[in-house]
Amino acid sequence: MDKPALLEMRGICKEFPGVKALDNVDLTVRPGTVHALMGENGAGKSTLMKCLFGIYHRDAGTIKLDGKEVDFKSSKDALENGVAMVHQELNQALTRSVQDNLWLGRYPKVAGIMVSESIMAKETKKIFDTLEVTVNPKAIMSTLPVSQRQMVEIAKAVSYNSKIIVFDEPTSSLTETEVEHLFRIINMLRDKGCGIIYISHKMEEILRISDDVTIMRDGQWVATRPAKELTMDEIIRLMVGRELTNRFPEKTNKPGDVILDVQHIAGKYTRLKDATFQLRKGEILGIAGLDGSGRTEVLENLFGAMTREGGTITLHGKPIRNRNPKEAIKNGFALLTEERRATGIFGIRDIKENTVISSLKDYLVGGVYLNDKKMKDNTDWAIQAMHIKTPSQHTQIRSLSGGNQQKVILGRWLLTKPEILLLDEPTRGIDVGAKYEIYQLIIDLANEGKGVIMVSSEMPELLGVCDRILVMSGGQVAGEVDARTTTQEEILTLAAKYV
Amino acid sequence: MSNSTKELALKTKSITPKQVGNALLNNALIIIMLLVAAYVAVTQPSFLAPNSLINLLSLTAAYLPVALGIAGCIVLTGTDLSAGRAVGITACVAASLLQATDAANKMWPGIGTLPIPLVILIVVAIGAAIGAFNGFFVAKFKLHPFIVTLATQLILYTILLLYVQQGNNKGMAISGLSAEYRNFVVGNPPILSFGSIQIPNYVIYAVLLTILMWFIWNKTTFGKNMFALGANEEAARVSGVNVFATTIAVFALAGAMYGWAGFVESARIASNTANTGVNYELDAIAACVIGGVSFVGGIGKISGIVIGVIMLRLIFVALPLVGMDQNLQYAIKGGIILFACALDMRKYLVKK
Amino acid sequence: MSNSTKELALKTKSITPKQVGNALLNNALIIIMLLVAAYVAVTQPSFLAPNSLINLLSLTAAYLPVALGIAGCIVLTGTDLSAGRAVGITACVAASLLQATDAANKMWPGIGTLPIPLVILIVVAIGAAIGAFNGFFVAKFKLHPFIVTLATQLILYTILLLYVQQGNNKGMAISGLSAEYRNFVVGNPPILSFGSIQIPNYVIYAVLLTILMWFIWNKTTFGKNMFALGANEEAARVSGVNVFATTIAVFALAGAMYGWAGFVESARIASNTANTGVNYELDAIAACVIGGVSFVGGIGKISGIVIGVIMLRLIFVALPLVGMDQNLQYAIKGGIILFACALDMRKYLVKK
Amino acid sequence: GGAPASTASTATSGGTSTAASTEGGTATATSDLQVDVFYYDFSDVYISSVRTAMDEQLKAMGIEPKNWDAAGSQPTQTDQVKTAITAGSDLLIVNIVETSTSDPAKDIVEAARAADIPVIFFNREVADNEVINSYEKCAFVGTNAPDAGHMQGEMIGEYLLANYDAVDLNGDGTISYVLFKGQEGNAEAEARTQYAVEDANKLLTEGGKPELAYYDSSASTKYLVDTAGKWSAQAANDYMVSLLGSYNEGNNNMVELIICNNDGMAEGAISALQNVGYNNGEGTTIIPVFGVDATDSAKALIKAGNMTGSIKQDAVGMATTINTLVKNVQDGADLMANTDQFVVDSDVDKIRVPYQMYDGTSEE
Ligand SMILES: Nc1ncnc2c1ncn2[C@@H]1O[C@H](COP(=O)(O)OP(=O)(O)OP(=O)(O)O)[C@@H](O)[C@H]1O
Ligand SMILES: Nc1ncnc2c1ncn2[C@@H]1O[C@H](COP(=O)(O)OP(=O)(O)OP(=O)(O)O)[C@@H](O)[C@H]1O
Ligand SMILES: [Mg+2]
Ligand SMILES: [Mg+2]
Repeated sequence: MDKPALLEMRGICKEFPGVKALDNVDLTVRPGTVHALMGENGAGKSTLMKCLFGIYHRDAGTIKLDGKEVDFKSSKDALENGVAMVHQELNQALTRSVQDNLWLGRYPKVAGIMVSESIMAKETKKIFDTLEVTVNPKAIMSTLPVSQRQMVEIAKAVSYNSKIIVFDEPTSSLTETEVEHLFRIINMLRDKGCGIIYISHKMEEILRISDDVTIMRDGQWVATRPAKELTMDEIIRLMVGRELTNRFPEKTNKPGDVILDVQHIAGKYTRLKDATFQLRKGEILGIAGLDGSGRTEVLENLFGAMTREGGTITLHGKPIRNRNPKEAIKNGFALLTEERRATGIFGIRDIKENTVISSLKDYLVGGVYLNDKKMKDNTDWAIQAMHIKTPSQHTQIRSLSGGNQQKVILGRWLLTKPEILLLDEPTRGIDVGAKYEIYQLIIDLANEGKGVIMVSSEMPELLGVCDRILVMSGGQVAGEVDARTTTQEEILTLAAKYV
Repeated sequence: MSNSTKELALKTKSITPKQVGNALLNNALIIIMLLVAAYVAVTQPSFLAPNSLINLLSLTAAYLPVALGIAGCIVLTGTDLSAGRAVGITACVAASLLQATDAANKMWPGIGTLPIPLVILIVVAIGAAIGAFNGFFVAKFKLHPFIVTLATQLILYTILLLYVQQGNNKGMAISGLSAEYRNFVVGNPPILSFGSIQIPNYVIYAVLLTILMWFIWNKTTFGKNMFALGANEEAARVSGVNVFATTIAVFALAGAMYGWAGFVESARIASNTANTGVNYELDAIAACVIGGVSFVGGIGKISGIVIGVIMLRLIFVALPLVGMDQNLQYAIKGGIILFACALDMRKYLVKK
Repeated sequence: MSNSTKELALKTKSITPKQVGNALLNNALIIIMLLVAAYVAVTQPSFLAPNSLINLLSLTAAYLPVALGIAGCIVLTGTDLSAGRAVGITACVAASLLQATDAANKMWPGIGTLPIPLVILIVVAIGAAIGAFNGFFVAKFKLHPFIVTLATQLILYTILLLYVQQGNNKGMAISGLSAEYRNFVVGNPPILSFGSIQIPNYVIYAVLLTILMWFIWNKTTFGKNMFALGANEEAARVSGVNVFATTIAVFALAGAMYGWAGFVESARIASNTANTGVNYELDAIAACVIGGVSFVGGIGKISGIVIGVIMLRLIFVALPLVGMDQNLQYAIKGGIILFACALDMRKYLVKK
Repeated sequence: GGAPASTASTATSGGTSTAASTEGGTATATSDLQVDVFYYDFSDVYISSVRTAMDEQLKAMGIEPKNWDAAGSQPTQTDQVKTAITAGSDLLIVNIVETSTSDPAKDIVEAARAADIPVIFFNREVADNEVINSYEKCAFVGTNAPDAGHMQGEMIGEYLLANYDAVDLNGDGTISYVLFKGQEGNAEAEARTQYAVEDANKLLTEGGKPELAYYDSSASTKYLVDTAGKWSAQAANDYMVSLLGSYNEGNNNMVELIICNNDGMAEGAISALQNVGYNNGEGTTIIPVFGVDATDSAKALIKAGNMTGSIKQDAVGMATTINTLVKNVQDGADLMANTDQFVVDSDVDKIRVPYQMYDGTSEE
């Protein structure tokens, strides 16, 4: 830590009603380094960055940029003073073009008021060329796949030529190749002398890319160390405040007979061309593949959330149709969706309502009237079983951290007593401690005789939890491997089969 | 003993001025309402006379059904501009089917006077059909309810204009209602009366309706689904809520309420023209938002709606009593809407 | 040669019936408009006479400014119910400041007749202030524009009722406008005329206004920010767009347009009462959504708005020409709104 | 004479205004009589002038009236009346919203009777005499609605007979006309619409001329109505503008006569005419436009020669007449005492304030 600090945050405090999100947190970023910010869900990482970026106003503390004290009142302030940020949640004007999004808030002008489309086009091309991004600048944002949108977002943050760039979980929707691409960009920025703050729950990434690591727990600063001096286990220990010997629980489930047989299902409006597979009782079937390979679509097709073009689904030897989620739920399916905020939570409703919504029929008395007591008890059960951190059942779910929200939704599905669980990125944005709990839960469920299909972009997770792994490529099943014997290389080769 | 004192001290201590302020603000509307009522009662003691209170109650009861219906649409982040015209149509239909046999200009001389329960069924069904039509377009084409109901309002107005020209009516008001009908709605004497204080029957019906709606909102699967849908449609869909059916049902239920409102208004006012019901939706929406049914969706309480309706009626009743210029009533209504909503939003605004 | 034929064949081949269908559907409204126009022209050849077309043009020009203004509010996923009353107030103010010095009941005898540019400035400023008020509440408290402008509408109505009672007016219609004023707005003779065909001045102004709005929407930072804001407020905020200022500016710009509309309407109709402008917003909103300005936010084109306004005026003008019952105009309007929106939504509906 | 309008209107009301104020003795002494006046719509121009006169006169009698605005809605008005009764009103003066049925009025009368409060209806007529007769403390003050139509018809007929060739622009021997109706189902609008044309036709036929011809011979109804029921200038203007697109001198089918149910619509129509060069005073072609109400702005147009005639509803006279009854209540006299100087129906307590024709030659 020889060079003077580029960014110095000291004693930052931030309180939300009922939550002390930040309690006297320090963070020092040196120029030309990548500083990883680690912590469990709800540790306060995003909040700290939002305080820096002017989205939240901190209650106390000082921020120094280049030795000068700053206090950004808005994002505009921050951007103009050399701080840029890739946000945890994608925030884009989807009805506008890529280039309109890229230059939003700082359109190049001629004659004081007119926006110059030509300068915009030229500059966009320049930026995309340097960053090797291959996206059509005139394309409407909503027509791009999520990963490309994320790359646009990254390009945008970089294009501000800021001294400090914050990446809040940038890789959660990127494929392996795009992650590599991102790392090249980050290395380039580092070489230019930028300070980079990098937030991620993916341990491998942290150790690969970061120079320093700051770890937070429960809104408090825990440690700042050079990355070289840290091991994965050490980070985890600091994050969760206790020893975690294994990242994956012991696999105890025993696959039994085939319960679900899926033959040649294809999507009507989506890219899923053909998926055929079987699922056994008590089995955990993983689905791997690159982004856009149609993994999500397999699950959503199966669940009736998308329209099927053809194919058959047989459950216990009986053909079923699952034309819509309601029917699927009746048939014993449950789907944990990929985008928590958009399709998972009911933000302004409380934990209780979020928990019981899919199992309402269980509380019906006489076919008309809902039993409140039973709903409360079941919610309590979910809170305890999932270790959900919440003041009460009556807290709005949106005030929980992402990981805790995820647990509520998992609880929602468990209450429907499903036979087949479809999990789409069940641990996206979830900290290691909680991840372990979720893995354990998945294995326990398999032990109870349920069939689990799990889509994940994290290869180690698939290898550590699943029995078999289905590999998707270009909307089709490219192959099927045994999780115990396969390697990452084999999966990657299959994933590239129909690209 | 010393223990409990300590606890008490602790409790007392823990109530900070900020908390008191918050509590005051959160209940500001009720407080204002009580203050207004108190002021009026002092300047005009007759305001507290039983008859005057019954009058306030009756007015509230009359305007409550539309508000209860429209609230569901607001919970779905929607609105319903067609409510007024739906009340108009159902009022005219109810009136035309329940004219006394000897009414001048009897619209449909052929039918005599239909049985009241049948007419209730008919108008509630008409209302529900109008609502279902709205709901269908909202659910099927994902159109904003504002625009769907704006269109429906126009269509209903044409139907209304044409309907009042049917039969023997020729665009006149449909009147000469049968005595049983007015008796059923208003009561002469009413079912409930205490000495000289008579409570119109429609007040009783409104209370029953409120209980029914409370039950539907809070104790049924449909109610829970409605709130989930209002909070996050996509999430509701994958959670197994039949979004299409629920949307239609919410609008249809609202429509059924308008149908009932039309049935009551028709007998209560006895003036049924193409103008009947016009702008009822605006008062109803105002009452809902004053009562905390929020346009952000997924939020609202039946008790809030009742308070909202009382509040509006109170303004309406009390202002002229204390000699306020009637021209000002619109501005005061507008001011209270703004104030109530701004206050309400404090709760939902994400603190920065 | 054979080469180009091949290419042609290829091209022809590549146009599938589905594509043709889609193209037809996407332009369905323009097609319907042309069909209606053609039908009217055949049944009533006079419809195509220059005078008749100028008339359609004039009516379009009269109703365009409000639509252009309100469209910005819709782009922000909002709406503006106060537009009509804002037109009413500005019309009355403009009229009262531009009465001929010898007008009977001259409202403000003291002021003579103010210079026209000053009055334009005043009414546009009043309109902008009303809009800014709306925008402030929307931006500051995150209230839904529907509810804010519902409240503003009520407040403005009170102001309007009080204003027409000021001075010597006593609630009468404000008329007796100075000749220069009417001349400026309508033209006698107008700036543009071809032989006996006279194009009212306000048509020219409307064209200029349309160009101005096109420029603002498409070529300025403000316009782009407005669309980004409508598409995703959070995205705009974190990209450094001043959401607060932009929201206020969009509503204020809308208000300025209402101010201009009031200025024109006042001279065009020449009789200004507390009822002037009422419900103008509904037609304007209808025109916008018919023209593809979508309630999902962030979507809309100036050309669409112009088409929407023409479409509505065409219904109004053409129906009586072909002997259709005027009562039907509402239903037809409603039907077109539903049809246009449902058609439009096809583009935004994500099929799964 | 060129006397100012305000004095003139007092004069035309036959000195009744002095009756009210002088008989009160100390006119400014406050009275604890609680008078509630219910107007059908504050935004109505004619009603505004009645309100102004009522307020002035009642204040002079020492009465602070409570004014209520029904904003064009009968339910609102019914609620207001019941509220005022529970608040201890001593006298109800009601400008009823609904005129095509007397049921709401009946409802109000019954409520008033139950509370033993006198009720005076005014301006908008309660058609059913039985309703007025059913309660001794009930009266109506207003015009005789058909009179406006009859007078308008007479005025039109006479004007046309005198100026036939000038009006018949295309010289085809018939006058083509358009009629703007204010509201469907409104008793006054119905009467005016019917009699204006019928009576004019009668005079024309007597004078040896053909009857009026509606401009669009194929139209099923011989009028254009403000479908929003607002009697608005804007509706008339839009109709007129769009009608002029197809019916004009160029096509030799110009509308040659315009009959309006009120002056607001007349002004809107005139504005549309003026915008295409008609009715701009001397030297321009004048299309005769007839209205009802004789509002100040219409009078100004008539004076300037841009409008041809209107039927005056005397707002001050109306107020004065009503207040004669108010005075009776104040003095504890019979409601209909001291009404000898008025035109009262023989079979019902309805006082008729006469309409007057108003044209360029009228005394001012
Ligand atoms: N707007 C808000 N209102 C109330 N509480 C909030 C708000 N934003 C965050 N919190 C709370 O602050 C704490 C920190 O949240 P934050 O989002 O910073 O966590 P994080 O470390 O980024 O977690 P994750 O890894 O899940 O993204 C959590 O307890 C969260 O519930
Ligand atoms: N309705 C649609 N219209 C057009 N393209 C679509 C549609 N839905 C999905 N796609 C595209 O199809 C591809 C497959 O999407 P899908 O979400 O199934 O990918 P995935 O393999 O599940 O990736 P992820 O890891 O992000 O979940 C993506 O490129 C996506 O953009
Ligand atoms: Mg975070
Ligand atoms: Mg002729």
